[in-house]
Amino acid sequence: APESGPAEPGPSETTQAVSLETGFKIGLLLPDESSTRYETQDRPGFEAAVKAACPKCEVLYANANQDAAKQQQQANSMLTQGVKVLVVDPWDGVAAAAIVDQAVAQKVPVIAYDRLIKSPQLSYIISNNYEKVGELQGQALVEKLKADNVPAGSGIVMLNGATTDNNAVNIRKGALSQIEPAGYKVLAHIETWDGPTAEKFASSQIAKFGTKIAAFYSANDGNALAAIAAMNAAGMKLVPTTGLDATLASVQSILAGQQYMTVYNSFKGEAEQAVKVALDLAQGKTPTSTDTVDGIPAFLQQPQAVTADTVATTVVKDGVYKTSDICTTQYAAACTAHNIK
Amino acid sequence: MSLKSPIASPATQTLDRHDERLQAATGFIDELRMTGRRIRRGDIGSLPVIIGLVIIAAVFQTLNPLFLSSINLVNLMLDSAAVGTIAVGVVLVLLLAQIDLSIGSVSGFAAAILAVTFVQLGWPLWVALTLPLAMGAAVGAIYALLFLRFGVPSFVSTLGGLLAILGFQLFILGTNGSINLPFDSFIVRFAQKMFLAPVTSYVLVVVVAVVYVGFALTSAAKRRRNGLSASSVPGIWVRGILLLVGLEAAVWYLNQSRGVAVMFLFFLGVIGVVAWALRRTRWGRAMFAIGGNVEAARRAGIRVGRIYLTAFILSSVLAAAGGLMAAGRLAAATLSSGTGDVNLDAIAAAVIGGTSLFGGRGSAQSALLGILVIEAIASGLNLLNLDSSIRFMITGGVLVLAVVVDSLSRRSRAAHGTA
Amino acid sequence: MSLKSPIASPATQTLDRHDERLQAATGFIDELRMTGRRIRRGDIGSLPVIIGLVIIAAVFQTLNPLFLSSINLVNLMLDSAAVGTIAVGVVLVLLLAQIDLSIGSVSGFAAAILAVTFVQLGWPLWVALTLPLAMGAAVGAIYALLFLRFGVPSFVSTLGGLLAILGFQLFILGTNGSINLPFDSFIVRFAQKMFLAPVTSYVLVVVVAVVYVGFALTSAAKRRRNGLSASSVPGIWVRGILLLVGLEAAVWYLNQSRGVAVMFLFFLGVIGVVAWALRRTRWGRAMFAIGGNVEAARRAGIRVGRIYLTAFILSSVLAAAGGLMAAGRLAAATLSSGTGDVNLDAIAAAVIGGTSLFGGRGSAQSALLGILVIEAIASGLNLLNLDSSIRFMITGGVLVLAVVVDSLSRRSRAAHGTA
Amino acid sequence: MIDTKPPALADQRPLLSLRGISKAFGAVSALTDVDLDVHAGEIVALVGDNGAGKSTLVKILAGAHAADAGSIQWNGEPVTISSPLEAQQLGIATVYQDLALCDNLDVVQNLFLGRETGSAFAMDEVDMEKRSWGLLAQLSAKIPSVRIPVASLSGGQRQTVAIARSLVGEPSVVILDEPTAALGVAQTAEVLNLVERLRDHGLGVILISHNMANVQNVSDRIVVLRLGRNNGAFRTRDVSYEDIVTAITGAADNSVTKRAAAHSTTTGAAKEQSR
Amino acid sequence: MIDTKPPALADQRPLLSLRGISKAFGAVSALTDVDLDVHAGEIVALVGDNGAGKSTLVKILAGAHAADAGSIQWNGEPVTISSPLEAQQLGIATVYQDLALCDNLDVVQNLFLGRETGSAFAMDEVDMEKRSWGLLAQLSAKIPSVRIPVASLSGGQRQTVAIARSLVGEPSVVILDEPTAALGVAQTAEVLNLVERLRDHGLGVILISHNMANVQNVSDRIVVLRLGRNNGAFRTRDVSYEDIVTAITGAADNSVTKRAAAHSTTTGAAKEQSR
Ligand SMILES: Nc1ncnc2c1ncn2[C@@H]1O[C@H](COP(=O)(O)OP(=O)(O)OP(=O)(O)O)[C@@H](O)[C@H]1O
Ligand SMILES: Nc1ncnc2c1ncn2[C@@H]1O[C@H](COP(=O)(O)OP(=O)(O)OP(=O)(O)O)[C@@H](O)[C@H]1O
Ligand SMILES: [Mg+2]
Ligand SMILES: [Mg+2]
Repeated sequence: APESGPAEPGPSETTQAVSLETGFKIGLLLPDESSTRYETQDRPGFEAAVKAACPKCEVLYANANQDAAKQQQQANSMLTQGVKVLVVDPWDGVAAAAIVDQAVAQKVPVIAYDRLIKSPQLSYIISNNYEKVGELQGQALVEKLKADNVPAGSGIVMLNGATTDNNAVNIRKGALSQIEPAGYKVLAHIETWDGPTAEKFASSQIAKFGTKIAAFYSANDGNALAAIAAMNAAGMKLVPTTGLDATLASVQSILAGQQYMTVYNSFKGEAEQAVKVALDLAQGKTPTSTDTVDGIPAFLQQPQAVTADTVATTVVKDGVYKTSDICTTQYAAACTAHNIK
Repeated sequence: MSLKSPIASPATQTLDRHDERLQAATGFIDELRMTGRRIRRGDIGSLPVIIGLVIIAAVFQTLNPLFLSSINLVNLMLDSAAVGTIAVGVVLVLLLAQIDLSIGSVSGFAAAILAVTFVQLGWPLWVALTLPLAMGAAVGAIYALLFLRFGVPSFVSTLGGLLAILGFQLFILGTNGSINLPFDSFIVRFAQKMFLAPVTSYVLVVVVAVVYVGFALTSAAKRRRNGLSASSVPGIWVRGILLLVGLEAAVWYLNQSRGVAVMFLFFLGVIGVVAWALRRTRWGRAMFAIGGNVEAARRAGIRVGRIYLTAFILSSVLAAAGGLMAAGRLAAATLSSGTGDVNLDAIAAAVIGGTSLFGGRGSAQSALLGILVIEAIASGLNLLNLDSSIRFMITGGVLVLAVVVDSLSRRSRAAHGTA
Repeated sequence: MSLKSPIASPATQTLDRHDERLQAATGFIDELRMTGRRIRRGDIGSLPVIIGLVIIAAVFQTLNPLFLSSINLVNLMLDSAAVGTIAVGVVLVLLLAQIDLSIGSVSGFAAAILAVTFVQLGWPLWVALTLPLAMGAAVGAIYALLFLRFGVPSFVSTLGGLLAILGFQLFILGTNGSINLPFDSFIVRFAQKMFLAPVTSYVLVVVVAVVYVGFALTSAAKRRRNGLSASSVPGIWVRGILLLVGLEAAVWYLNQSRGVAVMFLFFLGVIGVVAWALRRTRWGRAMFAIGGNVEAARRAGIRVGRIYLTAFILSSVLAAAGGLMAAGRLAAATLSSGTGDVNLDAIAAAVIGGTSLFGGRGSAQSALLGILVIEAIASGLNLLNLDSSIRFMITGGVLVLAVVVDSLSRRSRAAHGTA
Repeated sequence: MIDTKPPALADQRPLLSLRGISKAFGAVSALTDVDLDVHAGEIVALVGDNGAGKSTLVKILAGAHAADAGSIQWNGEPVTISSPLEAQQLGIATVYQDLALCDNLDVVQNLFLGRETGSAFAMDEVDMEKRSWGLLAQLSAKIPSVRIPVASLSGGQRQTVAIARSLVGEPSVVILDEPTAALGVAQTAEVLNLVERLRDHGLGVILISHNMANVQNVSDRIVVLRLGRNNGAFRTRDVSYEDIVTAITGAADNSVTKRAAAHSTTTGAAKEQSR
Repeated sequence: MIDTKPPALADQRPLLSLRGISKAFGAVSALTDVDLDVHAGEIVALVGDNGAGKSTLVKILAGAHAADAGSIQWNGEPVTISSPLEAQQLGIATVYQDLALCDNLDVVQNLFLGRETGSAFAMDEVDMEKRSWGLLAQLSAKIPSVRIPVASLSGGQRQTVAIARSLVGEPSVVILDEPTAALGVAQTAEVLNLVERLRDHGLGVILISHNMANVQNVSDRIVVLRLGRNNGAFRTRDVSYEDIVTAITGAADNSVTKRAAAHSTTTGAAKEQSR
């Protein structure tokens, strides 16, 4: 475990309380741009929830564009502007400990949002367990292969996320924990978030292994699209492909029977929970929690697998996408087939 | 005291071969001998990069026999086309001793425009394909304007462009993120599924060889008519036949798999057109002149501003074209289109192929050679199952080695005084 | 026919002011007048970038009054130090018309070595800090070797380095991913918590001003003794007092918040040493000579190889130092340390500050000015609440605008023939 | 100052006429209030010490620099020459002292730069190469191959290429800035022949040279610059070597006369020629 | 070929002696089997047509090029000169035809490049600036400021700087490759004075020039190159202008003699001087 500075008093006890009536500033720090969810789901959801609960409050927002140092600067900038609470989705959960350290020094409580920050000084955790995501993907893939009677010992090609991304490391850990015990062999693997790189790699593996490939394990939707493009280009019959983020393109692809599954978090629920906790902490209240992680109160998010059959009950039901967005002319038939109206 | 020159002038036949200090070939056998001598001296044009390529291929082939399989070569060609096309544009700006750092962003933005207009707005494909190219032209024009009117170095203006255009890409893809291109749309088929029919490909090669021989014979005849030395006629025929046989063999091998990809032919076509433009048109002459000595070019009455303008525009237009090809290959436009290694790969391809960063030296072909080196390394490593840390190390090392071969021979050329 | 020269030679006093075509200042008032004329002509050194900086500051200040708050300025200075230090190294290779694309990877690898040796292996801090610097020196030496022995252009060798060193970084961090540095370790305190005591800072400023005046007076006296023109004594005193008052005011303002960061002073120290080395040592003279005309430098008997070697080594060592500072600031070494915008930011800082990509023109100070422009834009945008897409667009636009100011004035200088 | 036009030209309007040209580079005033006339069919020698401003004046005429003040008349019409292209279009061909060649281009490419023959989309390389050999032969150049980059030519070969360039167009004024500085004896003779041929074809020629023998040998008039100002203008046949040197150096007692005096006892071999 | 050493030196060992030097650039043989001797206290003029290989020979001596074949002896000892630094350390100072100045450095910086005064960590700028003015005054240079980049100097000013550079060290052989090509009359006279002073101090001087008047005026011996080969060597006082030109051009009937014949009727003004 990382060492930390001299034990400082718990932040929530010393925060100067402010009130919802007068309003105050809340900092929201999100990690990157390449996943669409942050700017299209989390941030609007967060801002809407604040608006509803505290109309006079102001949300300061910044996106770190995959750069831990930049995220730190953004956090400093928000502390300069006098935020009363920081909600941080860290690009790097280890490096973000410095953000917590600096915020706590200025008596601003910090909530880890979506990803864990490895700091005992955290006030609250609203987590999306990325190992769990990997497990979900692996599990769905294993079940699908078993259902299709693909013999154990057949191969899976893994398109993991970039090694420079800590989350990718965790996702991969979770996925392997499912795939390996099930007896499916990992034929080859690459670590990248770059579409064209993943596509070239997939093409190479198709050239190398051909029909020995029983499935593509892909860590996110971008890599899944790349794998599908490679299979299409090679004229290969599409094999099951996993994903993450439930992007619109992938949801459509799933409905069209190309991608097999993706993983989805209820961003809205996560954002609303974060706002609730943030407002409490800023006012000096101690929010109640159901769980704890490393002794810190936590609200644990449950990621869900999305397949063609569950599109209607997940992303559509939660209002992530409008039916009209998904069911463009090209996908209209698929929508009706899967009961999406 | 010796007043009579001790040197007797040999009988001379052509205008350009009369200097007695010059060793020159006068027939086919002589040509062969001179070529041999040139190679031993290391004065061998782009051969060294090709040697580097051959070494890379040999090593990867021994590590995994699939490397030179026709199916993998077809993949390699398809993989090269998009970034290779962008690299051709890079060659143009490098020739002027400028740089374009925004090629990646422009290619990504082009893909985004294509996807948004074609898929989301349902505009006709030709509009959706033309619009990004027009965007590229506008971007290039802005760089040229900033450079010519305000003297902003292209490093800075295109760095600004890199960021700003990425902003536009995020902005128009904003609400949805990635957008799929339909598999049956022309652009996706072009990038994934279109191959020449075997017969067509064989005929095409014959046409190429015939055109080469015809062209070489005509110009040799014209040179002779004008009292200049020229390649020997048998030499031309031998080269033509070698070309024919070599290309037919290559095409036959590719036809064992899916065949000759139309997108790769398109890339070759771009190279051909740009190579002609650089070597045979006034515009190309002006490009080299400016790259060599911009003040001399200006004093020679060249409209320097226009040349910069065209080069920047072409660079961005080719970047946009490459972006469209990449989008077709991926069948999608995403938030990260163009943000990965596109910039570095395209610039590196031009440089590895032998185009100078300091202007005035380079060729359209360098984009082809360079991108083949880069993609061959990537493809070879893809066939080996490596950890990404090892993969990075090997890629870096091999890249440098490929260029060491080239540099060593260039060095020997310099020692012989013909650098 | 007029044979008598119509021109009367004026009485001259100093060796360097005897040419009648030269307009030159001879006293303090005269100096002021000449300065005014120079500014009107646009012949004003690095002033334009400073003007760009002032404009940026003014705009952001009106948009958000916190921008110029002392607390934000302190942050700005801390943010600039790490990449700024790397940019100083970039200036050195750019002066030789070379480039270093691997500064990001070297900085990331340095951070990884520090974290692994210090935290995981528990080695003493001084070892953990020295090792990365030694690694940087070794990397730089390899580039120099590749360039000097094999003629591999630094663009290619450092591109290979970028990839290979990233591979090493991933490899040694591999199993655990990111590693935290203890908050109470020296390097983290240095980067986050060490500030000069107010008294110390005021005294330091006085020392700086006294040294400046002393130095200027001595060298003016020496010039006069040798029959050369020199700045007027009152002029030196006025400048010294302005320097003192200005710096004291700045320090006082910073002391309203946390004060003068030791890491920023370290950065300034690096700039000071490098600036001295470039302008006052034989080594620096050789650097400029090689950047201007490497063949002329070689013919002048300069050991060109050694200079390349030192420049590449220093560049990589400074990159490693910057990586250590960044690790301290972040209190962690991560898989993505050095992979973000470090490369582009550091090179852009040098270029924006006025260092040429073509060698022979630049200064250590350009790293400071350039990084301040970049970080000021980033900091100003952080204070506005913007979408990423908009943020990218504005960053790109402002970057170009900041340089337009500089370029416009340089252009006017060129029109007056002093470019 | 007396009227120094050749009598035959006295009534004729000058082809090119400069009045009051000034130019400063930073703190250095390179030209101050300089006048110059060139008539058709006349060779004007422009002489002066190093740094007198000759090349600067030439560059202003050629459109490579802009003057700070002063006016230019072409055939009596006021013109502005704001780029080398405009100068070329007026009919001014210039051989620059620094040659202004593109080192990466070969001899043929440099000779025809900006004036390539053939169509814009397919230059006629064969034609250009053939004509290059013709041009170079005129100047009796010793260049082994016209297909090597000019970077690898000797100093004199490069200068020959630069001079040959000026013959490619159809100029009415040719400006030669120290054209024979690096040339061998034979090539120098050919260039002087060329200059005379140009005059005989009715062109105006401005010749800059430090070789007074050559100047006196070919020029009709001599204009002297000193420290950026006009310092005398002479009809060539009226003026002695000593007078010119005095106008150039600004004193009758100068290094040249001193050296001549010191050597007056040495062998007369050196006096034998002046070509 | 007769022995052309000055009688006083006939028994003396040459300071520098080249034998059988050959050098090819690609397909062009620039030098073939060239010999050259220089004695202390002697001025050897190296002459030849453009492209004859003079500068190439100089660059080989100066360590800037490597010879393909041949040997060099220094004071009778065989040496290899593989870099300019080695040539400098032997005591060879060279003024290159292309000047080899760093355009971005100012005059002082160029003059003392590689030989800065003061300590390595704190150069003595004041001393160098003062000495620069002294060096330039010796050559009667007209340079307004020594603190401007040499890029902005006139052609002759640049050449003066290059020549002044060679005076900074303590050489025993000075090689001057067309040092007076761009110089004004006064500066040329000063350089010729300088060359004679160097000889009088016992240095060996190799002077390349196309100006036969100057060559005959100062040199002790004349060595002719033609098309990369030795084509004669003469004692200066024994040889006429016409003989040298014939050796250079390879024919008694050449452009120079033709031009001289054509002009034999013109005014004698041009004949009046030859300095
Ligand atoms: N681009 C420039 N920038 C600054 N000063 C310049 C520039 N060009 C010329 N000068 C200055 O102007 C003066 C005149 O230079 P110019 O080249 O016209 O002389 P010149 O008469 O041609 O001399 P030379 O006989 O040596 O060629 C010189 O003092 C020179 O330093
Ligand atoms: N670097 C080089 N590459 C190729 N050829 C070269 C190179 N340097 C010189 N040459 C060739 O060698 C020959 C001799 O050149 P060199 O410069 O020695 O002549 P030179 O006698 O100095 O002539 P000049 O009087 O014109 O200065 C020329 O034909 C030239 O083209
Ligand atoms: Mg001049
Ligand atoms: Mg020469």
